[in-house]
Amino acid sequence: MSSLALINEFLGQPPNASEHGYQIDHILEFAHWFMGALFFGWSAFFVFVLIRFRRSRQPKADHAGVRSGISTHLEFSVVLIEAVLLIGFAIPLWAKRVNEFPPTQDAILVHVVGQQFNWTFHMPGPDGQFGRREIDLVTNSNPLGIDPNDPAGKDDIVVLGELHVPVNRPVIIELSSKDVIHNFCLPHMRIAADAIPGSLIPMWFKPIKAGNYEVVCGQLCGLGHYGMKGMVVVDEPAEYQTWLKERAELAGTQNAPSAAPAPGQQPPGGAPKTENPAEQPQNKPAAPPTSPSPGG
Amino acid sequence: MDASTSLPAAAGHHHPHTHAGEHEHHELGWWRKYIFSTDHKVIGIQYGLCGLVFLFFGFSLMMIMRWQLAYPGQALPVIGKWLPYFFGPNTMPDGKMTPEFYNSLGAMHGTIMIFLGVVPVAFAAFGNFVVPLQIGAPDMTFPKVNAASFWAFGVGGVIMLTSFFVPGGAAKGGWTSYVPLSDIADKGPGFHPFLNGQTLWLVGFIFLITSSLLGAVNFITTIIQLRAKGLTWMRLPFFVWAQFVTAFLLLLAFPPLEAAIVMQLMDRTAATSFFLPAGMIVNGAPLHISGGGSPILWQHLFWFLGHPEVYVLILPAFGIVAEILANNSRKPLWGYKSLVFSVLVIGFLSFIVWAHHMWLTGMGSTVSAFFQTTTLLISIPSVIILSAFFISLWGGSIRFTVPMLWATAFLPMFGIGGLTGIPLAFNSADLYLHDTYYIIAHFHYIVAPGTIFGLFAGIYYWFPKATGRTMNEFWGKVHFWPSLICMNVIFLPMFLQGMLGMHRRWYDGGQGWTLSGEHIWGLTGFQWNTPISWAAWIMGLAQIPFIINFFWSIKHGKKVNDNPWEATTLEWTAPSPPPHGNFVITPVAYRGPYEYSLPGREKDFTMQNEPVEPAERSRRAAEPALAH
Amino acid sequence: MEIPYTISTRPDTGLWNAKIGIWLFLASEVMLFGGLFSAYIFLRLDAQPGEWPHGLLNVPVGTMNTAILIMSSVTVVLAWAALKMRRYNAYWWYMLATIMCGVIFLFVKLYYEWPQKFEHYGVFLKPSALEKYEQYLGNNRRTEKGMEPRIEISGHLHNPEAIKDPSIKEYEIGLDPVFVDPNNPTNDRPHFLYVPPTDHIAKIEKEDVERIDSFGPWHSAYFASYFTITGLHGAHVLAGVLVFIYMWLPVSKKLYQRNPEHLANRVEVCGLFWHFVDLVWIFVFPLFYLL
Amino acid sequence: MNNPPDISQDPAEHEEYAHNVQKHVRGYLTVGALLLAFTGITVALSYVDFGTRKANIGVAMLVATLKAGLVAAIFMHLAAEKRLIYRVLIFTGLFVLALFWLTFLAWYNPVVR
Ligand code: HEA
Ligand code: HEA
Ligand code: CUA
Ligand SMILES: [Cu+2]
Repeated sequence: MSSLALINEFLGQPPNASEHGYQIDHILEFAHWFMGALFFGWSAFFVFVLIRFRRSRQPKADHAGVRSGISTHLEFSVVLIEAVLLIGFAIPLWAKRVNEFPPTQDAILVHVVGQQFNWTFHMPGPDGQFGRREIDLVTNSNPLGIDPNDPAGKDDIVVLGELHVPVNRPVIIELSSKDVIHNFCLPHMRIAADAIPGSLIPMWFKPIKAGNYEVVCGQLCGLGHYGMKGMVVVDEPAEYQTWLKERAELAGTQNAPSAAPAPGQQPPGGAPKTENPAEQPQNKPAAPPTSPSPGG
Repeated sequence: MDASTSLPAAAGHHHPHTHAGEHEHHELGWWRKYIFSTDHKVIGIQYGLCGLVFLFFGFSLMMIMRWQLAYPGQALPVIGKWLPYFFGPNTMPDGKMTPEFYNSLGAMHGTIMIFLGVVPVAFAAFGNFVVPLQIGAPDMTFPKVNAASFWAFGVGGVIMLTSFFVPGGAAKGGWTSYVPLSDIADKGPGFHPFLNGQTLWLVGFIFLITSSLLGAVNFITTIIQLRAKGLTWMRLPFFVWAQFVTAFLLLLAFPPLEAAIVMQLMDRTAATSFFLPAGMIVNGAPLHISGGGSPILWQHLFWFLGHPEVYVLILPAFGIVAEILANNSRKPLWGYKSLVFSVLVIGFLSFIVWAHHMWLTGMGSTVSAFFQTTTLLISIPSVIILSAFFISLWGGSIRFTVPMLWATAFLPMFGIGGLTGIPLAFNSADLYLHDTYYIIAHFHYIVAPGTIFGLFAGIYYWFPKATGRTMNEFWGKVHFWPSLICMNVIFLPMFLQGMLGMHRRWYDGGQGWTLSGEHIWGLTGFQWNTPISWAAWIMGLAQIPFIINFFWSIKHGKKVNDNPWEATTLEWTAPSPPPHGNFVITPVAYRGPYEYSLPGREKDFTMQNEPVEPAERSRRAAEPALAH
Repeated sequence: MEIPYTISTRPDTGLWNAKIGIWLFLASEVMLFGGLFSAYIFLRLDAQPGEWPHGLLNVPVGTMNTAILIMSSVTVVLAWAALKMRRYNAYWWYMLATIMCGVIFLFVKLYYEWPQKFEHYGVFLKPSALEKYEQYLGNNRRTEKGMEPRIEISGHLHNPEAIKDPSIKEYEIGLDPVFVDPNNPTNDRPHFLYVPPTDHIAKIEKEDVERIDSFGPWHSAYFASYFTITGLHGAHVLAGVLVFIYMWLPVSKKLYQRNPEHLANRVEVCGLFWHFVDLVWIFVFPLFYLL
Repeated sequence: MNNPPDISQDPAEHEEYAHNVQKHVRGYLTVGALLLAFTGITVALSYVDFGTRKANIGVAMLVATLKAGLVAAIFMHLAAEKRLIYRVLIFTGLFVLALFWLTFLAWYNPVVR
């Protein structure tokens, strides 16, 4: 399958490592073939015309020029190909990305929180329940502000910078941010989505090759943007279990060792505003009492 | 009333020689004639010169950035030591660029190139200078508004430049100024509510928007009201159509951004939270705000302008190229009607495609299906326009004058840029490409070797009309060939970098990333920065012949007659340079804009103001192909 | 050099220049306020329950200002009609009336409505403290009836120094009537007449407070849009008034004597602008004052 | 209601023309009165409970649109304007609606799991 992606490879696209990635590559590949055909077709015509109709060869122009309707056919075929790509591939593909999430019990569910300039990963631990997060509880050692009194949070795993997931299991990521907009981009997995403060954006993928994959921050987020690196390590299931156990032992203390320290890194702090956009105000993590704003 | 004559003509003493021209009694003073003029030609030239200087300035910023990208962390030789004196001590200590300064340069490069460079030159300068001449009008409908528009642009430009020199430096949030980043930018200790880069960016923008709105109103009214007798809509040169649609884009797309800018200004100065949700934690401390705002709202309003804006950048170039292609292939434009129809469709559709810049903001399948469809639809008229241009050349007698060289180069360059827009239109493919160098390459192919080449073509083409002299042809070619080669060496490799996964706005040029260490075509992704940067600097050198040629030819260029290109449209019936009021004889149009190589005629061009003779009429009736 | 069609109409379009110009300008204004209103819609849809205040503005004053703007719209067309009938004196008086209307509108806004806001405070309670102040909020009954909960208590702040001074542990609020009798159903809908805060003082512990803000733009998305939109609208009114003053001054008489039609055209153009400003207010008024 | 015709320089004709404008004046006054009445109605209706807040907003916007329509049609002479101006306004209207509608749609249709 991957060998079909000739132009993409030729242009340097790294090999795909996720289940759906082939489809992304294919649409990109088709688009490139299509563009290539148009480009070389027109270029050939263009070069021919420039040479054939240069003044020294053709001193007198023909007022009427081309009389056939050939360009209409050409334009029609462009429309047709674009329509096929759009209706046949692009729209269904996106629908699959955003409407058909795998069932939670089969998947690894991770909350990912961006901040200037690193990523924090929050996993629910063995009980499958995320602990409550409260903005007031954010400290250096509790970067997400997990409520220590919430039983669901006791076994939660919080890691900074590096996430491990097992190969061949879907991963569902729910993205948010503490400060500005970031973008969680995994080029090898052919997946990316914005991390926007105040909202929770889900995305999913299924890694099919073990390895270490860089997470790029794909949205300008300040001076350390260029170094806002994360790592997703795709493990064989056994290694993943070992990692999980290791992390689970640390859980409760929630001391997150930081992976590759990002340049200009800030002390960690804070939780995303709202876990669930539809939440009731009672649960709304609140800003602490403030001195009034100017004029107040 | 006419206050333009009733106001006292200012300051003769600035120009002692005005007395010499005693016989011309209502001669305006030098200031009124060249600086505070209301004459569309002077305003057009003012716009053009300012715009070119800004263009060069924006390019210079990028040349500094390209050093950092190719040699990250190394001191910039020679000028590096001096730049801190100019831009402030925290920009390039020891000649080494800081990340903040890199971000400032990037944001200001984008802003300056688009809003202070290309829009003023492509729309305002060419629109002002050429459109009234092409439609046979004595001036714009509202000359004073026209001058106001230029001065609003001037104020906006000065504010934007000033922002480099305030504490903290110029805006750092990208030309898109995404919130919350821009909303909270610079708000550290010592925050001055007005004198900071981002706020000045916003204030400057309000002036630029005002300028564009006034200009747009003026252009549209002029084209509607002041067309010469007989110059019906379907006899308008294609350039006029392109400007007409462009003016509508500016008129209707800018105001929502203005609204957004006012809101961001409120956020920054009046502590509102239009774009800030509750519960943000910045630098480890909670932000004291009311919350309740939405970061996505800014993006909607920004791109509601942002997308039409890109057509503002390209349509005037289409227009210029169309004129030059017809003139130099000595043939009518092929499919004039479908061209006109296509620009109108582009204009309409460009208002409903904006969210294709927001594919990854958590967009559901319905909305994204809608925007994918409209985005692909809008590529069709572009294909039609380009096809018509190509086909126009068939059967021509092509002369490769300097303007024609630029115009021919424009076609494939725009083609590459436009074609690489197609994968971006599919959000599943853009998923991979979003914010990579692929995007940078996509749009630079359109705006740099595309629009900028179009502008150069226009400058070489209409220079004789503005000055009565041509620019030197040899130096024009010396300008052209290196520029063409360098542009491609700069931007082609960026597609590779993008496909490798290298992202834009990377201060270190990708040095710190494993993925940019992959080899492609012999170099690693990161190493490709070096040839790109060298090409950019050589490209800078290649502009020197142009600058010299430009200024030298104003005084010393070869003198030519009023219609040196043997063109057909009305501007060539006016004297060069045209006097105040433009035409000696008020022109009347009797025919279409591109009557080149009419059969049975001695000359291979027939100007629009030449009446149709009875013999010709009967011949046209017999041969429907001529009827067009 | 003379620019054609400044006064007479171009035959094929049937219009003179400034008429097209002003309509194009108004089209851009439609987009400007369109942008602001779309932001309003977006923010309002996004608001959490209880976060979008209701009934805080002074309805009679708003109604009066609406009426004033409408009347000014009438006087300005009458001024134009008077010019068309070549009655300069009538024109002068109508113009004066228009200017006065605009000035009153601005005066009311700047010296009455806006300042009033800055003296009023809203205290947002922490979710956990809502129970504690149930006597002021009446949320039990509201939840039963399916209404949005209240999360804010508002009124006059009697100890403003408490904001700065950490040693003071509570805020003393002279309550707005709604909070004195929260369970009275007549208080569920905004009062028509402005009711000043009562002398019933509620003490609210700082512990329980999420934030306290006066009713300035920083108070909430609602007040942010209120101040921005009415501010921008006010700027338009001000611009209109200034232009009208110019056209009412003696210079206009000179122009009238030279070419009455030219003056009439100018008044028509500025009148169109003025009507548009009125038209915007027609939407602003119900959206912010009534709903 | 029609836009008064263009004025003529001929005094006799002008007499008749002035008379014409005079007729329009009565129309303007009526419309002014109507607008005031509608303002009252808007305020009154806002104290009537139409069930949901959405319904109340809908009703108020309906009345406001009516008022705006009157201002535009009569005071701004849109009832009898030239085709060109209609065209500009139709496109403007379409674009504002697109702005409203599409931003709303994007808000309404996010990715949810
Ligand atoms: C003038 C500028 C311009 C123009 C005309 C275009 C034209 C197009 N653009 Fe581009 N675009 C930008 C400037 C421009 N763009 C900019 C500045 C950005 C980035 C903004 C930022 O984030 O900072 C951007 C980003 C951008 C994105 C967002 C990417 C992302 O951020 O993830 C998308 C997505 O759909 C897109 C699509 C398109 C499409 C489909 C077209 C179509 O209209 C193109 C249609 C044209 C064709 C289809 C070519 C037809 C030609 C032929 C058929 C002839 C070929 C012949 C030869 C080659 C000889 N563009
Ligand atoms: C019209 C728009 C425009 C134009 C023309 C250009 C032109 C160029 N751009 Fe730029 N660019 C942008 C708009 C533009 N750019 C935008 C919007 C961004 C995104 C910013 C962001 O991230 O927010 C960007 C970003 C951008 C980047 C990415 C930076 C990053 O992501 O970190 C790079 C990198 O190389 C780059 C390079 C260049 C180069 C080498 C040119 C060259 O092609 C320049 C060539 C210029 C000339 C040839 C003009 C010379 C002028 C004269 C000769 C006139 C002189 C005459 C007189 C004085 C009389 N640009
Ligand atoms: Cu985070 Cu860029
Ligand atoms: Cu776009």
